[in-house]
Amino acid sequence: MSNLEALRDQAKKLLAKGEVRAVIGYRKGSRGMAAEPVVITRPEEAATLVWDPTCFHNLALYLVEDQKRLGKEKQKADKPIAIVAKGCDARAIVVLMQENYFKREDVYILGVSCETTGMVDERKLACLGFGTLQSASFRGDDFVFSTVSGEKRVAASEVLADRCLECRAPFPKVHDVVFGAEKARSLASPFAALLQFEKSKTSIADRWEFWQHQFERCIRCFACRAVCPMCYCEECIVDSTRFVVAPDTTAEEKANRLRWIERSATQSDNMGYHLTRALHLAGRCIDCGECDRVCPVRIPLRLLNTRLEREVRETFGYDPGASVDVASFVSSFRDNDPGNFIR
Amino acid sequence: MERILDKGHLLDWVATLTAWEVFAPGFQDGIWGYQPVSPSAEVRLEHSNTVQPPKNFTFPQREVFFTYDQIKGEAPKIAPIHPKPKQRVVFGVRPCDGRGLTRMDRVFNEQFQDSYYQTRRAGLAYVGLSCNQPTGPNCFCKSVGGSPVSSEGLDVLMTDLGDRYWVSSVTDLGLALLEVGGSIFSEPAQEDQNQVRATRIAAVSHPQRAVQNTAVVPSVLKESFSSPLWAALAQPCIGCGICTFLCPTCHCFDINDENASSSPLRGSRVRTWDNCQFPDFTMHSSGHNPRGTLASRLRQRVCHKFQYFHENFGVLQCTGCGRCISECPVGIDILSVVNQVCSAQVNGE
Amino acid sequence: MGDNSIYQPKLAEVIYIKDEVTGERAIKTFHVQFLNGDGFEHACGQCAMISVFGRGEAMISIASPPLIKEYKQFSIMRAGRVTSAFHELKVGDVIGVRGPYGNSFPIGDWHGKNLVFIGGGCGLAPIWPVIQTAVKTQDKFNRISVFYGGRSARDIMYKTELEQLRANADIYLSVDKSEEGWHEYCGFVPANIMDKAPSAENAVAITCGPPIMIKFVIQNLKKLGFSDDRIYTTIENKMKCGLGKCGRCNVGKDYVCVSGPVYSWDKLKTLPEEY
Amino acid sequence: MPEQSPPYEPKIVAFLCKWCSSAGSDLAGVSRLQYPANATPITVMCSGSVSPQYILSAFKKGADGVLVSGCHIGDCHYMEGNYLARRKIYLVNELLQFIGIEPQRFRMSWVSAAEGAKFAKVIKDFVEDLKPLGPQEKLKGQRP
Repeated sequence: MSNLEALRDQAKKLLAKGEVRAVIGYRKGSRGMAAEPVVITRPEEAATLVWDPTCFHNLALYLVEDQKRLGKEKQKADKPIAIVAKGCDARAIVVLMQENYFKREDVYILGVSCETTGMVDERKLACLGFGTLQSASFRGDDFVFSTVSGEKRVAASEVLADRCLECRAPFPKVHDVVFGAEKARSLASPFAALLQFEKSKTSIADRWEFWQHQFERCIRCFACRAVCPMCYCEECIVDSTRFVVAPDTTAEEKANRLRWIERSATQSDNMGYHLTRALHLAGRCIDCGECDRVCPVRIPLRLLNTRLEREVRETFGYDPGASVDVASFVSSFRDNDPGNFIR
Repeated sequence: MERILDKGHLLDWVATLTAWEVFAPGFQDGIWGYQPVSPSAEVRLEHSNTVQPPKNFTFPQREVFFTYDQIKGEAPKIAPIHPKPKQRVVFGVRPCDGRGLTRMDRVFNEQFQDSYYQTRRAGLAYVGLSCNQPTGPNCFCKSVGGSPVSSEGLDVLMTDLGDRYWVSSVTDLGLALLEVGGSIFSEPAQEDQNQVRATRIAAVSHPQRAVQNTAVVPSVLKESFSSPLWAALAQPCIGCGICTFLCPTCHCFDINDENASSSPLRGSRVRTWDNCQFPDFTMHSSGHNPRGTLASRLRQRVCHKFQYFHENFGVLQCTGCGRCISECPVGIDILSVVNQVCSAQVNGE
Repeated sequence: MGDNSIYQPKLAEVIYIKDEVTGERAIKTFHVQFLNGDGFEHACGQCAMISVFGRGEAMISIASPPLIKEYKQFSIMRAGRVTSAFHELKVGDVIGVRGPYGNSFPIGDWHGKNLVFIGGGCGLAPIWPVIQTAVKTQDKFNRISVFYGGRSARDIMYKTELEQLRANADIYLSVDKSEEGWHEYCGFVPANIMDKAPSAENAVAITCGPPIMIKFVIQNLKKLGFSDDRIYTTIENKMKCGLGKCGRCNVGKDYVCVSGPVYSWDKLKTLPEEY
Repeated sequence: MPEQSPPYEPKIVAFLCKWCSSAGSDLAGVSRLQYPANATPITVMCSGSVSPQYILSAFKKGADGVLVSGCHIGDCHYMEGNYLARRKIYLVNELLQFIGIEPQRFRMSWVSAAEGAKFAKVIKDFVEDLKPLGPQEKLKGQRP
């Protein structure tokens, strides 16, 4: 079991000794049981940190924000920033380092192991009808929820998020210090949700009908992009109507910027956005599943990403987020990459 | 007019509304949303609340204003496009969303009347359903001037009495809907009267989360423009559009020309939803941005709801539906933001 | 019904184009004439939403005085997608115009007073109709002075018109840095004001230009004794509707497209600084 | 016989690398090879420079089929551009099929500057495969 007190102590020590600028972690939110991301800078704030089954957020996102802010203010950090990282968050940090977004010494990784469980899926949990929930905690292979009518103990596998059920590496391999053990687990097979989808939609027509309906529903809130640590582009292709303007952007550039995708949430434009995003994430997506979790209209975005992840792993033998030392997927190749589809 | 409707007769009533397109909450794709009701469909009003408010009925995500068609060297031909008037009834609208409609009316139906909104609004009837219990943990309608039994913005208000609904008309349009139903309804008995009274009292007495000292919030926020708390509270914000796109009263939009062909020039001028949380929302073409930080954009959203709208229209814009709280990916909680900023200001922190 | 839509522009033909400034910060002046007997009257300081079909709309202040009924004048700096499209137009092209939007300068209140105009860069255009109106009805006003500066001599717009104005008004031009052939003031506009020190006695100051210039101009005007209610300026924020609905131009509760763009400093200073 | 509307001719957008495939198409032209005129060529510097969004954009603007063609493996003017293209385009192909786009609508080929005849055949085959499918409506933008 990851020891919360040990995590808090470590965070406190790092801040008190001035070894890090800040600690990115989780604290209890104000809206019921869910935790929320927090950045603390004072040692006494370490006591507010939490680690429970509602720490869904991929905090690597805030490392990106931090780098962007430093860049904008033309500053260089003199100390690393510490971050609480689950297995998936740590993989995201590895991809960012692979892409030279920051260096290993810029970040101090407070790893936390999900051990045999992971994060709760609030929608699955809602089906159990516990009503308003005050808090959630780990207990071995189970979760315990405190409700108005007392504690409820549930086998984690019943309410785990799909991404956690299918997780290969619930342990942050790259870390400075880690809380909790690397434990063997017997959970659903990798790509279980994808395989089930493929079994149910075998024909081109079935699949088109499904995805057409999904893309029609998108309201273009861009939460999937906003929550993704890999979507760090200063200017996304969907912003081509209103892009980032720097002092040296000329009127010429502004006038002639291509408009790839309109702002209207039409099926065609939505599809252009989601497909491009999926391809931009190929070999980079570490399946934290955050885009899927936050989508307010529940578009199963994870299916798109895991479909490409499976190709990346099985066809190209590439393991996203596994190592800083290998080149990123799209900037490398193998002589024996498949070419039989080419005429 | 007050009537009693057996739950088993709800669809019979719907069937009599032949002059209207009927919508009701349905569970599809893992969420509750408003769906067209087909004669064979089952209408389920036991939903908590829909993920998206019924805003789309009056203010769709995309509205085409006109098309243009221009052969090079000639004057463009402009063809105005306007929605066809439609008679629509939406069942199961919660009181917070009914009040949301009245807030949209203030924006689109008063100074500079928006004919697109008006046309869609004119043929629209809301058959509301009062909330016997808060629909979610983040409801706070009572502290922003609403109530779980409010009929504001609704044409008919229904209250669930177990095996039947208490149905009362609110507007003339609502009365017409009841009259169409005719004998499907029955006269309320004294017992029904007693029960609806008791149900509504119980509904209103359920505890909710709350905005503190609502009456002074607009004036306190006005003093809090430079509060350092805005930056602290906006820290986890990821700048997505969930809070505003799911809001029953957010109405910001963008207008763009969408070209289908460049030669001859053909396309349409289109209004789409826009969002004060996107960084480029207020960015000038020079790059200057009056609201360039997450903090300033959070402040804009909160102050628009709780201060600016109140200063302009005398009512709060927020109706307490709680969607922005429940669906925020990182737990930004408008209630907590308002309460923290205001209490810090009042206590001189 | 769509014809009555508040978003429907009227068609207007470009009848005159002049290059005011060339280069990076190019400014062109356009005269446009409504087609089909359409049109609208406007007051000094009001704006119009003008569009090149296929490229989009931009809010531009109407630079011609209300006295001129035959056409509307717009002076546009090339800055982005839409303004660049305007710079590509030729005489005879047809654009869309809707408006007029916003409030206007309270010229009627200024009768009998000295008027001090202070402009910088393309900020001369919004106050130009006031200057024109004041000069054409000069008997109603006392002394008229115009301070105007550009980054360099080639950034000075309305050159010819300013020269013609010298007969009726005091014109004080400036460029930011000294350059060959420039015989007037060298330095920023706020400094030029302190240099010439126009009297605040019975005077109203009207200023428009880059935000940083406005800030220092107002500081200096106050030093010269101008009271807050005698200083007028215009602000611009990004706009899409012009009707107080689209939600982006607000400064506090004020939608600049409806309550602005003209503000007296005593009003503006009460609003949050979001412009 | 009743008058018939002209037979359906699919529109193809072909992204051709400047060094090989574009030269190959020129060769097909100057060699007076007969092949269908359905392809709109867009010359790019390298097949590796074809971003997936170009492909999606072509479909969105109404292309019935999209072809990406570059130098043979080992012949890239920039040494490894086509290696990078190969894995990238492979994924585009997989993703398009995954969401339900007919596999016949998207194609990649290697055509060298000397292979005018091969270029003609690639286009001819593509047109033949596209014809039975009819116009591509799935990814096309519908306006207004």
